[in-house]
Amino acid sequence: MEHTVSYLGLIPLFPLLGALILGVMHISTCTGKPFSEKLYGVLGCIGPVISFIYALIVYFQLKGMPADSRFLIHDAFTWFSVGDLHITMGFLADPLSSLMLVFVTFIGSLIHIYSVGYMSGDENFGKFFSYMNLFLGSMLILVLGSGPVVMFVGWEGVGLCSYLLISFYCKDTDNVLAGNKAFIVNRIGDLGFVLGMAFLFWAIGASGFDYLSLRENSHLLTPGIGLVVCLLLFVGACGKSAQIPLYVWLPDAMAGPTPVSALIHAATMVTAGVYMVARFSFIYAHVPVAGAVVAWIGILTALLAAIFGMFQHDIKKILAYSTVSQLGYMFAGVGVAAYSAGIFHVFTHAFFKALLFLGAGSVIYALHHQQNIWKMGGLKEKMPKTYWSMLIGALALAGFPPFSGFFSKDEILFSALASGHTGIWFIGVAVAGITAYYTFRLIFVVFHGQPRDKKAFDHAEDAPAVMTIPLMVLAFGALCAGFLNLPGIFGGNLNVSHWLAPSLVEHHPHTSLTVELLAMALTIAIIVTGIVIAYKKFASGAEEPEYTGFAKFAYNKFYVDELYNTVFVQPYKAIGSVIWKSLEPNVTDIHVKVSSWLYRKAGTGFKIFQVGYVRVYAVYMVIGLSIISLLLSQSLN
Amino acid sequence: MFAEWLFAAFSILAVLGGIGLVTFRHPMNSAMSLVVTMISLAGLYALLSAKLIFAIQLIVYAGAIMSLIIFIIMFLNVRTEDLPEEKGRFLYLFGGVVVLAPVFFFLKKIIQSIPATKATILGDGFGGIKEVGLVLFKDWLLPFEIVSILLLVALVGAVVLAGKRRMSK
Amino acid sequence: MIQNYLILSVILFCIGILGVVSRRNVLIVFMSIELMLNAANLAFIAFSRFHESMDGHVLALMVMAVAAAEAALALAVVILLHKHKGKLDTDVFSLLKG
Amino acid sequence: MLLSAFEKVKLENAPFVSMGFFAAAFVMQLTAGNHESALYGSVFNGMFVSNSFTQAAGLVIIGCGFFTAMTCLTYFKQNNPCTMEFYSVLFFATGGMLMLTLSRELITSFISLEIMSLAIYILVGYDRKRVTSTEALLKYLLLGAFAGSFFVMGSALVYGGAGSTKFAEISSFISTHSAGTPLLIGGAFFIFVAFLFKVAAFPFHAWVIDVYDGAATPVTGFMATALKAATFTVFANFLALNGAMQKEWIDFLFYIALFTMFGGNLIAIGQSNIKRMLAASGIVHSGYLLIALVAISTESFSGSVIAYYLAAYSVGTLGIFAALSYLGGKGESRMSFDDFKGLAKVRPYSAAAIAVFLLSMAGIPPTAGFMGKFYIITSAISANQMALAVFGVISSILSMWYYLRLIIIMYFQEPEDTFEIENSIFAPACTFILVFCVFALGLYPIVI
Repeated sequence: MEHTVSYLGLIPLFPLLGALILGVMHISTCTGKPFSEKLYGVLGCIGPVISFIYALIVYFQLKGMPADSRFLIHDAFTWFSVGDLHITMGFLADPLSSLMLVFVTFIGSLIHIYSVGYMSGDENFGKFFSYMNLFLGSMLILVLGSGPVVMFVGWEGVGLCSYLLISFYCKDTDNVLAGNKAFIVNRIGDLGFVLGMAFLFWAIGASGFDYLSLRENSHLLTPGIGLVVCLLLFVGACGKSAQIPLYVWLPDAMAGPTPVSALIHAATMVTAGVYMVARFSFIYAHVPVAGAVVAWIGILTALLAAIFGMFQHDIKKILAYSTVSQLGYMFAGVGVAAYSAGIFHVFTHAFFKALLFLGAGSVIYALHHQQNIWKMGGLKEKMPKTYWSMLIGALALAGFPPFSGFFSKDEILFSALASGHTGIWFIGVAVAGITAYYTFRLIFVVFHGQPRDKKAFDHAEDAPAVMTIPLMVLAFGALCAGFLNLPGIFGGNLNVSHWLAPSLVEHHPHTSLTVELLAMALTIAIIVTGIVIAYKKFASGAEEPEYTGFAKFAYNKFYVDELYNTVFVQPYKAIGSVIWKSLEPNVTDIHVKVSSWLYRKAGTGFKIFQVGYVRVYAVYMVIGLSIISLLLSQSLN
Repeated sequence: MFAEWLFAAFSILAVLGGIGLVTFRHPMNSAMSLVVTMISLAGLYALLSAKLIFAIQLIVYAGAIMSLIIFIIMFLNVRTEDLPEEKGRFLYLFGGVVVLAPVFFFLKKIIQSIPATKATILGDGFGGIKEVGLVLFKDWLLPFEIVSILLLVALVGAVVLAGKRRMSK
Repeated sequence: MIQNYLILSVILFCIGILGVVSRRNVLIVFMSIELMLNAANLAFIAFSRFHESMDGHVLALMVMAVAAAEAALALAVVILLHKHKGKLDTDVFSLLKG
Repeated sequence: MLLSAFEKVKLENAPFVSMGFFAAAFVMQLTAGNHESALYGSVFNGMFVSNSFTQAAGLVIIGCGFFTAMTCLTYFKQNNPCTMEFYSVLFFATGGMLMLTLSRELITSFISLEIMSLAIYILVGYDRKRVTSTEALLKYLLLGAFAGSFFVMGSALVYGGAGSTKFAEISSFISTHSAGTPLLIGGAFFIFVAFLFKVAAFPFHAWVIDVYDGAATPVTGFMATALKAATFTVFANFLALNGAMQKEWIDFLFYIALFTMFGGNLIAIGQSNIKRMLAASGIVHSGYLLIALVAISTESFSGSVIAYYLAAYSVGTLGIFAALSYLGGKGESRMSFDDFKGLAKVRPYSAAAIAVFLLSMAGIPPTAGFMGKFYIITSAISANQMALAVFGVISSILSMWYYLRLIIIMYFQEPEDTFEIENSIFAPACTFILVFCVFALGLYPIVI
């Protein structure tokens, strides 16, 4: 086929190879003297960078092709075949995946470079890079996979890596528990994904189970089945992208090293759910009900997480809730069938969230692993580079024009309004205000006012260049990424949306210019209000407040974790322990034990026949011979 | 008629030789019985107009291989004390006969399924050296060639296992 | 007529098997195997006569060659065994079992 | 074609040269083209036929030879020194096996079989100083010759029945008459006995455990893999020469396969020596291959399932024997389960490699062994042999017992030994190449 390019398979291969090499290197030296960090660092970064270069090549190749046939395929090999079903380990690059590809590899590479600085001195330096490479490789498989099955491989890989990385500091039990939580919650989502996939296959998968053939056959899907498939897939997306009710793992996932949080939140993992929904836009487009469900859950998650975010005092937790909240926006976007807007928000969010996390990482690094914002303050003078880049990130996150977040967020809100989801639009605008508030609360408390911890403050300084340069690159991205998709009213022509159009099934509703401008103005006004309130409250050095009433309730995340604990976890544990203590040894195990005992006895009994005399072996042969002869001569008649 | 008498004589000799082989205690006696069997087999080959095989059976088998075996027996200087006691060998033999009976009857049944035909008179050339040689080199060249490899392997093997070995290192 | 030869062949073959399963002396076991091969040869020749083709002769020839090769190796093994234990009893060699 | 490469070896004798020859032969075999063709058809009268199946089997056999030579390099550093003849005999064995896969005529097969067997007898008894080695040789030689005489008798009967020993002519005889003529039944049965003996199927299996135990470890690896590959190839070729032939024997093979699997499992459970356990598990694997034989479809026989399983099995078995060769220590002192206690703590790589091989043999995805079993089970199902498929699965569950036992011992017990070994990279290198092969074959199953 003319669209076949073999290097497509190489893109995920490089990070995976890197992971393998680093892993082997790490294991081989885990008892002795490790290799130098420079070596690890170079090896760790080289894979993502090469992948990035290839991603660019893919992008430009696609760009050179006519708009309606922009896709590249590479079937590496037939993975397995059962009957007529042939699952190939195939890769597909179309506008959607190529966009994801470019920014995943780009931001991934930056985070890798940053990590060289951040992780220096850690005893498990090699292991860290091995995991990171594996993570990125899995994400690339997820993005590039030519069908749901291959996507699932990456999906699981990403889940596994997040578990490994979240519990990276595995000496501390809390971290391991956080990893466990992420893994288990993700499993619930995966179950939904697998079920959805199975339904999809059962319905229309018979003549090919990759996106292109599924897309062709999507009209065969009955609305009922379509709804089931959509909702099940969305459960999977909820798990991975931390939506209600499965968002609980993401804030805990802050237990991992900060670059990991950046990688999870910005470029990889959490965006997988959005990507997946966009990938299956050809199904979602047929089932508006499912879309509405997605949109509502998304926007409610955005609201909830934003409220939680207002009251946290761990710098990373604030950012974590902002991620959950922004993911909610993305789902609201894809839910109202504005897939390109959702993906565009993924794109811009990747820049400013990576920026904010890496900035936060710099702060934490400078303050020797202090994460409580009420122990910081006045860092602006000490860490100017970090301050300015984080400020840009914060403005982008708050959606202040003309930073990138503004365009993408506005696009989503406007799509919601235009498609008649006024409620979603309304909540969205409110959330935008809250977002602005808590973002600037963070900025003001950390960087302005008086230093609250004098000792730590004195030692603080900007991180080494290997960490600040990625920050600056990302800041530039956060500043400018929005202009790639300039809406019509600013003289742009929605480049990204047009680019993505062939991969997606969506329709752009039209409304009057006035409505659009009014809506935008309202949003901006709310955002500014949020910032101003934050400035009033925190700019000149507020003290750590005592939370009471609603605030305390929100600070404790509405006690959702505790609720889950009592409703699901404890009963489950109780049942488990009952089974373990009484049922198992007496009812089920007894069979196993008896049969294993019998089995062993039989084996020992059989040993007697191996007497060791040649003659006897010959006798066995002859006995066998004569028995078969007897049977054969019976059958001769 | 004469041929049938000959067949009877040879076959009785052959079977007796075989029984002797499995019953004698000393390998030397067994080997001699085997020689008897082989010579009578050669006679049977002649009766079946296999002239070349008759000669080869006498020369190679009864002659060369058996003398090799007997040579080894002599070479090892097997004394009666060294031999296994095998007091119960007749019992074993009897048991073996019982076990083997089905195999024997199976084979017998197979053989009796062959249509009984009167032997036709064959042309002069059947089984002669020239004729067999022609068949051998025209149709059966490949087995003939690879038998040479087989003999080489046996040669190497005998040297490796029983010959003097120069130890490297 | 041909059956008689074949029955004889079968009898010799079974005697050979008997020798293998009931005797402990290595040499006698080998000779029993030779006897089995001879019995097969007789069957070849008889069938050759039956089909009136000389292929069987050639096959018998091959079998003889193989038998010779086997004998050579077997005798080497006999010498080896004799060197080890000074005995030709197969039952002596039963270290490997269980 | 391939022969020429093997005869030369008498002149050059170093193991490296032999590895070179194996590699060259491998490349030749790979490039030989996989169309059905009679080699030197006019001179050899179509007694040698090569096709994609024999090509694949040949690749497996040559690969086995290569890795065995590689393993031997290390093995002989810490065991009795070998002489040059060892490698030449290894070549003879390989050559015999290749001819065996190619042969399409009973006596040619027999002679090839004997070349292979004689060469392997020599390899088994190579270490003349050790009594166990000699004992293994004795047992193998006696019983092998015994089985060989069955083969001769069988071909005589087939010759009597069909008037020829060439596969093509037997096939045309069967299509005009029937495969159920008593002479053919008897002849084929005796020939099967010999084959079943070589692959150690129940009840002709008893030799295999003692012989594997007594032979030098790399030789055991070679025997367990290449010999089985060659024998199964010719077995399948013979069975598939005509559809009626295979139908006639399906029931027979069904029971043999069944007994082989379960008998092998029962024996393996009781073993405390790793080599013996592997020998017994080899019996079980023969059982799986017999399932594949039952399930071959003669209309379009390509043998791909068998060839794939052989490759998968060979890779795993060779690997584990290569690992045992260098872990065994001087004079193969470490061979029982208990000797490997806590290997993972002292030599994590080797333990991991062994674990991979064991898992592959047990049939855990994503290893080659899993795919092999998977193909066999599906082929059994598509041949309407549901019962066999089910028994195959049950047997593979039973086999977990002894495979996992070794893994548990390696990983969850405290080491008592320091596992001092000779410093030689060849066998370890070989092990890791094979680990790679296990995954490569498992993830990228080449269906020939």
